[in-house]
Amino acid sequence: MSLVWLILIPMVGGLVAGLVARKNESLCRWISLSALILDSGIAINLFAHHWLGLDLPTSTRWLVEFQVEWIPRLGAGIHLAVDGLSLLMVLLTLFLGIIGVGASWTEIKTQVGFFHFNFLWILSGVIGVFLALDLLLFFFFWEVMLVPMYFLIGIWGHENRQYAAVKFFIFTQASGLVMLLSILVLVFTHAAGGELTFDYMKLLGTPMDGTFGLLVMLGFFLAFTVKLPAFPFHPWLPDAHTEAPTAGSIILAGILLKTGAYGLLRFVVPLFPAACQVFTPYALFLGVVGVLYGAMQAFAQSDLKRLVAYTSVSHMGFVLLGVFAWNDYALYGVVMQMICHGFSSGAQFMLVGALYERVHTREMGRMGGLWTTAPRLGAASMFFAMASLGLPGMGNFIAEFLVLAGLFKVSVTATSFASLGLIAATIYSLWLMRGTFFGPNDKQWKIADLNARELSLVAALVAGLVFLGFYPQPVLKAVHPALEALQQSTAQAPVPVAMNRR
Amino acid sequence: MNSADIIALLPLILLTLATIAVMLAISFKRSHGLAAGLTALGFTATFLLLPAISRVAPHPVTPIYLVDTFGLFFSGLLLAASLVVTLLAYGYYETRSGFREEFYLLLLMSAMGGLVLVGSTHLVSLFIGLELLSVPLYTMVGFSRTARRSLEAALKYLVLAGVSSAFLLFGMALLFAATGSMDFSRILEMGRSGDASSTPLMAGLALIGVAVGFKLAIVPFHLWTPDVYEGAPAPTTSFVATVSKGAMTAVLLRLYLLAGGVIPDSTVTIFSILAILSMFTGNLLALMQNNVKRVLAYSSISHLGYLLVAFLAGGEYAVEAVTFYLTAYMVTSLGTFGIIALLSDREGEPELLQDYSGLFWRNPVAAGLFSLFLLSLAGIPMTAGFIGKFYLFAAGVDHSAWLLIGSLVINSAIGLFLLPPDCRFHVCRSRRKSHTNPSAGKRSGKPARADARFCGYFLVWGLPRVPDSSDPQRDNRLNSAYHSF
Amino acid sequence: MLSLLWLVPTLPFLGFLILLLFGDRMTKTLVGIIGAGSVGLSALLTMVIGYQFLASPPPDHAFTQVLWTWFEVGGFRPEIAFRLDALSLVMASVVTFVGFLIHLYSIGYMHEDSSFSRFFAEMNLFVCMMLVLVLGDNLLLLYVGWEGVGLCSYLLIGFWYQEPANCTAAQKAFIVTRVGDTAMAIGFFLLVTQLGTLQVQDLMHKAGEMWEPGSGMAVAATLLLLGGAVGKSGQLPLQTWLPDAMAGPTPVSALIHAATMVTAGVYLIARTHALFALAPSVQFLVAVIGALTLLLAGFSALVQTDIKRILAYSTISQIGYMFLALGVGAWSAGMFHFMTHAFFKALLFLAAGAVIHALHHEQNIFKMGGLAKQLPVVFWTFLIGAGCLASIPLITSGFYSKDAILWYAFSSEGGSIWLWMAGLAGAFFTSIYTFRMVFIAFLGEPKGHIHHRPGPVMLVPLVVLAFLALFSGFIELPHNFAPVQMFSNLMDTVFHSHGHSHEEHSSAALEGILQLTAGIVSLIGVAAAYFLFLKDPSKVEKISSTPAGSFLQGFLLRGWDFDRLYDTLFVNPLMALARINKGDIVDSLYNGLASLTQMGHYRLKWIQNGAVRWYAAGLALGAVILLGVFIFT
Amino acid sequence: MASIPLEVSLFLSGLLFSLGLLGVLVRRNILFILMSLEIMMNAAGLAFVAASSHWGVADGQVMFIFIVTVAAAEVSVGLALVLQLYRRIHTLDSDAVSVMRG
Amino acid sequence: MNTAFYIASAVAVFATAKVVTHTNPVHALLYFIVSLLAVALIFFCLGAQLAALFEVIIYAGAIMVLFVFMIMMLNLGTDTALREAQLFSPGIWIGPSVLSGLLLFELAVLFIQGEPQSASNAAMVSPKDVALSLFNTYFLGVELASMLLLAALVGGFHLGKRDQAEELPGEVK
Repeated sequence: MSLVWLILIPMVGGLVAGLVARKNESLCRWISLSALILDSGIAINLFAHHWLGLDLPTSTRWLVEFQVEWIPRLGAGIHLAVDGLSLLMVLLTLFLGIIGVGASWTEIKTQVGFFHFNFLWILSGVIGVFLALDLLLFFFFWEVMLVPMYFLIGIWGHENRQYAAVKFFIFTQASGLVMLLSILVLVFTHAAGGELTFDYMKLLGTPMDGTFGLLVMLGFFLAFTVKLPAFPFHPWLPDAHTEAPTAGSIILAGILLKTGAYGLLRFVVPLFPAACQVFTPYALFLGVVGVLYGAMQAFAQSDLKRLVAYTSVSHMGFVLLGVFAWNDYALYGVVMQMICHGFSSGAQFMLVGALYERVHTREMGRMGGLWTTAPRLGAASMFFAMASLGLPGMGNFIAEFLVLAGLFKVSVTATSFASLGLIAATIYSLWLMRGTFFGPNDKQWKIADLNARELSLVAALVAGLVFLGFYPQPVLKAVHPALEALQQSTAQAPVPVAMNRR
Repeated sequence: MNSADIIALLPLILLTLATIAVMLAISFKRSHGLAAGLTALGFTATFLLLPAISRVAPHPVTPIYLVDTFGLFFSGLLLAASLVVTLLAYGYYETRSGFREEFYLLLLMSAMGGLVLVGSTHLVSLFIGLELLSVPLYTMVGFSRTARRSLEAALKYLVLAGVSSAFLLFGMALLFAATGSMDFSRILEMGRSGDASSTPLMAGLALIGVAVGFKLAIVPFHLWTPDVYEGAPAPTTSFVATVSKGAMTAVLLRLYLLAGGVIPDSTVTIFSILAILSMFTGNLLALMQNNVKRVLAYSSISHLGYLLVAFLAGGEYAVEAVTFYLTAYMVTSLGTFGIIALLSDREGEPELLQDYSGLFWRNPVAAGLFSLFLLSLAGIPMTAGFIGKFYLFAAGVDHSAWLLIGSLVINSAIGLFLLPPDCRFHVCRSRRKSHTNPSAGKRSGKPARADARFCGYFLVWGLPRVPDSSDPQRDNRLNSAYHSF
Repeated sequence: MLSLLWLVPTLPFLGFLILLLFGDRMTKTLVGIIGAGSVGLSALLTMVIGYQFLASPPPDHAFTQVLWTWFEVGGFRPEIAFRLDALSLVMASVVTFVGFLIHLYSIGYMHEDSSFSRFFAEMNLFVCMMLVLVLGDNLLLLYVGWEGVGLCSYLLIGFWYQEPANCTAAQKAFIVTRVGDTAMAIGFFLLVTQLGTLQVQDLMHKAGEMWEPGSGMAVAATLLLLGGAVGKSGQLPLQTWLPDAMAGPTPVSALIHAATMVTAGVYLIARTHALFALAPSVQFLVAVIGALTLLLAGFSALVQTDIKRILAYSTISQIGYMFLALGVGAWSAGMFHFMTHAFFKALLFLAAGAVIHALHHEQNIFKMGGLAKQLPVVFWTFLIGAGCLASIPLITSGFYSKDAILWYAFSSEGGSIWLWMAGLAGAFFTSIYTFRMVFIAFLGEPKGHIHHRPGPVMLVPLVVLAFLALFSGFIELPHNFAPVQMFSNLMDTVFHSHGHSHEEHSSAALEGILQLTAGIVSLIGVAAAYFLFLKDPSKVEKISSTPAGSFLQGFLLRGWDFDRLYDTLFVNPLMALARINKGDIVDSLYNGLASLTQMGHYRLKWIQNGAVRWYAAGLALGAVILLGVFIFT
Repeated sequence: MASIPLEVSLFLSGLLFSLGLLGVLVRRNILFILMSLEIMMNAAGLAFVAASSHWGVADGQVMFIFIVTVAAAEVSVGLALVLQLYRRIHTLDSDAVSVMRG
Repeated sequence: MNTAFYIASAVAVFATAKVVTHTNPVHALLYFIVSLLAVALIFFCLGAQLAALFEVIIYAGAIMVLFVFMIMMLNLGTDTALREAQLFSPGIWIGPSVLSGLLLFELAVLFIQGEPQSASNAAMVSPKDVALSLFNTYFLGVELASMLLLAALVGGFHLGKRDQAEELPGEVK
């Protein structure tokens, strides 16, 4: 039952915050914050329960499970379950949610109630996505995430927010429809054999081979790579990020991209092992191109937020590589990348937002030499720029190291090209620092440094990243049983070990 | 005329009584409230009697009219829609002067035409029903005779409906010449067994197809829709969009069930092409449109294209998909046009998108509902529209009609282009006053808001349990409809 | 006492944290005390640990202290662990001791600078990272240190970030080293996937078992590690960043770009010597790279005008010597030269710093002159340093370490006559450019006037370093002189499996002759420098005025034009491509799609022209089509 | 009553039908469009009566009666509409009646 | 009887053609009445006396008279003929004639293919049979037809009404 509460609390919180805002705006902010804290309380209790070894007998794959009938006619039930992987993702969501609310404390002044309503409903949609094990319910939450995000970008965004909001909406919605098509084909082919059901566990074994299976897999693959975003489907991300308000950017980069990665991990490869094996070379190609293209675009940008957005494209390219390498190193690397990228990109967007509040521009041409007036802001940006280029000692390094080590087993050429991404990451991170904090302060900026609130958020994120950098064991131990189960589910199809030298 | 006949004919009788009552009311004292009240009373009475009648179903009254659960279900649907239209009309005409009561007369008679159509199993009742549905519509479309555009719309509708009914007649004549009888089941039997010369029969069916295409606004015959939707007053448009299309779909569905769900290949291919064309034309034309009513006209064309997909996909899901999609579509159209009627006043209707800018801040309930209906039109989850589209997908996938499903997906994507601008306009804009009718959105008739909210609730609440259908009575009628064939 | 090993890197880290958080609220002296103090304490601790290590060596001459398991992923279990053996002891002691002296010196040097605390914070972080690199037990922890020092060198080169040139220099340094690091990372992936571990000792053990010498895997792994070493130590392909790194303050150049960081590559090769032994071809490549780099750098140093750039090029060439030594298998000779080089190169940089400080940031040697009399202490310490650099026979430590390398380049089976010849020529050029610098800068008539003389806090480190530079040579005398080989005996505890293999080659007499030639060559170099640059500089102007001469001078001045080569090959095309594609072609693809639908809209809109007859025609057309289909099919 | 083949009368009604259609498409005067509409209705009526006489049943003629009633109804509404329109725009040209387009 | 049938159909076709092509509305109307009478004659030949009667009385009598009234009310005299003429450019003939020609061709193909039925037992369907079937099988149809006429009545009344109050010339909304 606690799983249902996990989803309901943000929803209810959003509603209450929305209503209260008419009378007193600051109370509305506190309500949404407390809703999130309460929700993360439940999640942490679940995590502690699991991690402290009190977990259930290893036979059951799911820690907590909740199942009830929804549409009996179609065999669709409300089936929520959580294992190591989804629990971590829920924790990340709530953590970044709190950071987001904190970051937008002063930034959002108009329609605060409606803002927090949308914000919390996005979070509950995302938590729903991580918990749903029924494909129809998954698709339902996948769409629930979408509409409030559209409003978030559309109403509180910057200059041409309408274009960005529409673009974001159409990209994700259209790909979602294709996924719905694939879900239905999967369900009906399964129904031909057994009974009509949308349940993930039952659908796991459906025989899906040959080009037919490949096409169905591509339906899922398309939806998740659009959300990831992988190379050819990424153009919506820079626009969405540039125009979204800070809190929007934080959860967009921190969490929404992870739903794509989670989808790939949970649905694409386990449901279609044979098709994925055939598709691996192309996916690896897309991943490598994504890494290099994203990086190259990043250091071509003059707009700060677009730069950070393209870095996310590059980092998510690693996730795609890791998923399709599908061995133990790579999978752990993917989980680490999802969490650490959440931290580092969320932080970078918060800092860029803070900078925007002070300098009212995102053009690097008009900044420069800000270190003198805002050393703490500079130091924090330096830290997270280093995190994004994968400096050892932070979580991102371990993630990228594991992904590339895992990938090395599968294809050497892909790894070597992807490693070029590390160099490119250095270039764009230094380009970012050079554009904003170093160089002469010829515009004579006099800006206030980070205040206590912002510093506390930065400190939390720094601590998180360094802790993950030097002692990621609790995370890896938590996700171990989930990844084990995932690999078992594709065990019968021979895992492509050092398959080809492509 | 034994007692069973009387009971079977009760809906028609009641509506006639209502018509007479309204005429007498008009002749004594022209009061708008009284006329509307009587009409509403007529509709509700008939609607409430339907379950009683269903006990005597299936009962053929004279060889041309059959009252069965299938017919009663759709009659219920049409009556509910007409009731909503009456409420809208009351809200709409409350602020207008001039001769308003005739509208309700025409509405009653047109609804009666719909009921005849739904129950018809014979060419004559098909023709009479269709004409009884259309003739009052000509006047309803051109009801505000001072507005040049509505006169133009009425003329266009009259001429084109005339031509289409001429085609219908000629088709029927060919059928009659080929088979010698005018009863649907006999004709279909003769057609299947092939003893009658099949070519005139096929030609007859083709020409009837023209009339059906015209009424459902499928692609080559859709040209009239945008002009009539734009010209006609809002309540009439909602009536045209829902009841007339609903009735014709019911006839099509009955023919489909009579033919045992088997459609010859040539028909499937040609109608798939038409369906795909309708989807694309409807969505593409609605894309850059600035006039809200024309946008809804084009999107109704594309929706009929989607509906045809369910028919052509066939299989056991087809009937259920069509019924549900039709219900969802009708409710959404009633909702959207209801909002337009609700927001219009003496000066005119809020037609341009700009009129809706900033509506959210002035009249949140109307704006909220309007967004909800638009979301349902685009088929976004949480709305009945989504479940409708989901059924279409299921029917299509079940029968692996890939081309249709592919175009359905592409069009839903194009449909998305349509949604944000509307949502954006009345939600995201600042509190700016719209110049055309500043008072738009302020004043709203009590009943009009009630019905709009009803549609809203149905939409959202419809989602989780519609398949096992909220209205148990409707559901078993639906199932029983199958057993009766 | 050994168990306090983990404290050695943590002390500077604590210094860094304190200065980072409270630096701007503390007075300069307090900052100085904490900055220098933390490194000093760490040096003291290293000395104590070193003494105990030498006095009672732990079992098999190595002590490993495991702090905690970093992470565990399917059999691969790296740990955060520090390992002390002879090699890391030498490195740690040099780093901490020289580091302390340089910190002391920079209290004086950086006194007027506004962001005093930031400087010491970054220097402390550097020392900590260098110690982590040196003491790291497995290659992954080494990599943490490796990248950490890269970051600190970036921060410190770009310390005066208001100056755009400094920022570009810093960026260039970080990116070029990062290229090398990526190659090394790919090497790690290979090692992890093939051998399943990165712990240095059992890595070498497993490699020895699984790979036979000269096998493809060994060659690939060592080649990739060599890539990393070359990047960090500024050797041939990736040396362009070191001369530009002089943009940082002089103490930074002294500590990072002379004594410690640049020798990280040497340490890496020394640490994984078993792997390189498995791939003799790569080892020979190391030697060749060393030889080529020392010649190239030597030539460039001849024509430099900026005193710090001369020293930068000389550092590149001296590290070339170390690579040469490692290439021919003379591991301990290489490390011995590292130690002596650290002392005298730090000395030269600090002395140069004192001169620059005195002449108010004037770095061009031709604008200095006659400083001998005005800054006597600086002159004599600079002279001692120059002597060691030019390896004046018998009295300087440079002679003993460089001579040992030359001897092994000739005698060991990995070496060859050509390598020895290259080494000798390099030595000759080294003594020329060193004494060119001394004669032009310190002797001759004074040009600028001294602003303020360096205080005691700057002079004490100079004197101490001068003493070390002179007498550090005597702990390792060549065999034909005396049986005093303390340093190589210590080193053998680490490189035991690969002892010197020079005995069977030839007798002590040959060794004597070679030493003699090396000594004479360096003295000739000094004389040549005297004649060319002090007696009558006109002859040099005459040569450099000829077109060929001036072209050669320009070419050498720009470091054999590697910069232009890399720009035209990599940097410019990449930047151009990025600029062209700023608008993201893929994005225009989707906009094209959108405009396609809009075009569809306008095309269809034309059909809807409002005329009743046109609509009726549509109806009729539909009828004709339907009829046609139904009849004819 | 010599036998008149069904095909001939059907062809005749087809011919009249096409002429009516031609009238609707060609003439720009709305009155003429309505008149052509009546022609098409009449042609259909003819077809029905011919078919019913061929099969010897009365249904066709009943249908004819209904056709006539519908035609009358349409004409009355149509002409009223034309009158009202004429009062508004003082012309009967159908192309003038195309304000709504696009 | 056959010859009468063929003559009447020729007259009908010719009259209808004239209606379609004639410029003067009154002349066109008269031609139409002639065509209707010809069709009535055809009905008579086919043995459908009642239909023929209705054709003459209702179709020719009532509907055409309505048209005449309309023409008189709008006083479409000779000047409309002129205006009508220049609306007639040969160009606009091609499209519609192609379309209706195609339709005719398809129907023709249809009828030629159709194998001749058994000889038409052209039993004469007396008005009594028509009345009988009218009032038992199609009784419901008659009732609904009456509703239809009522609807047309109300429509005609509403649309035809002249509103003094809102007589705003050319008010466009």
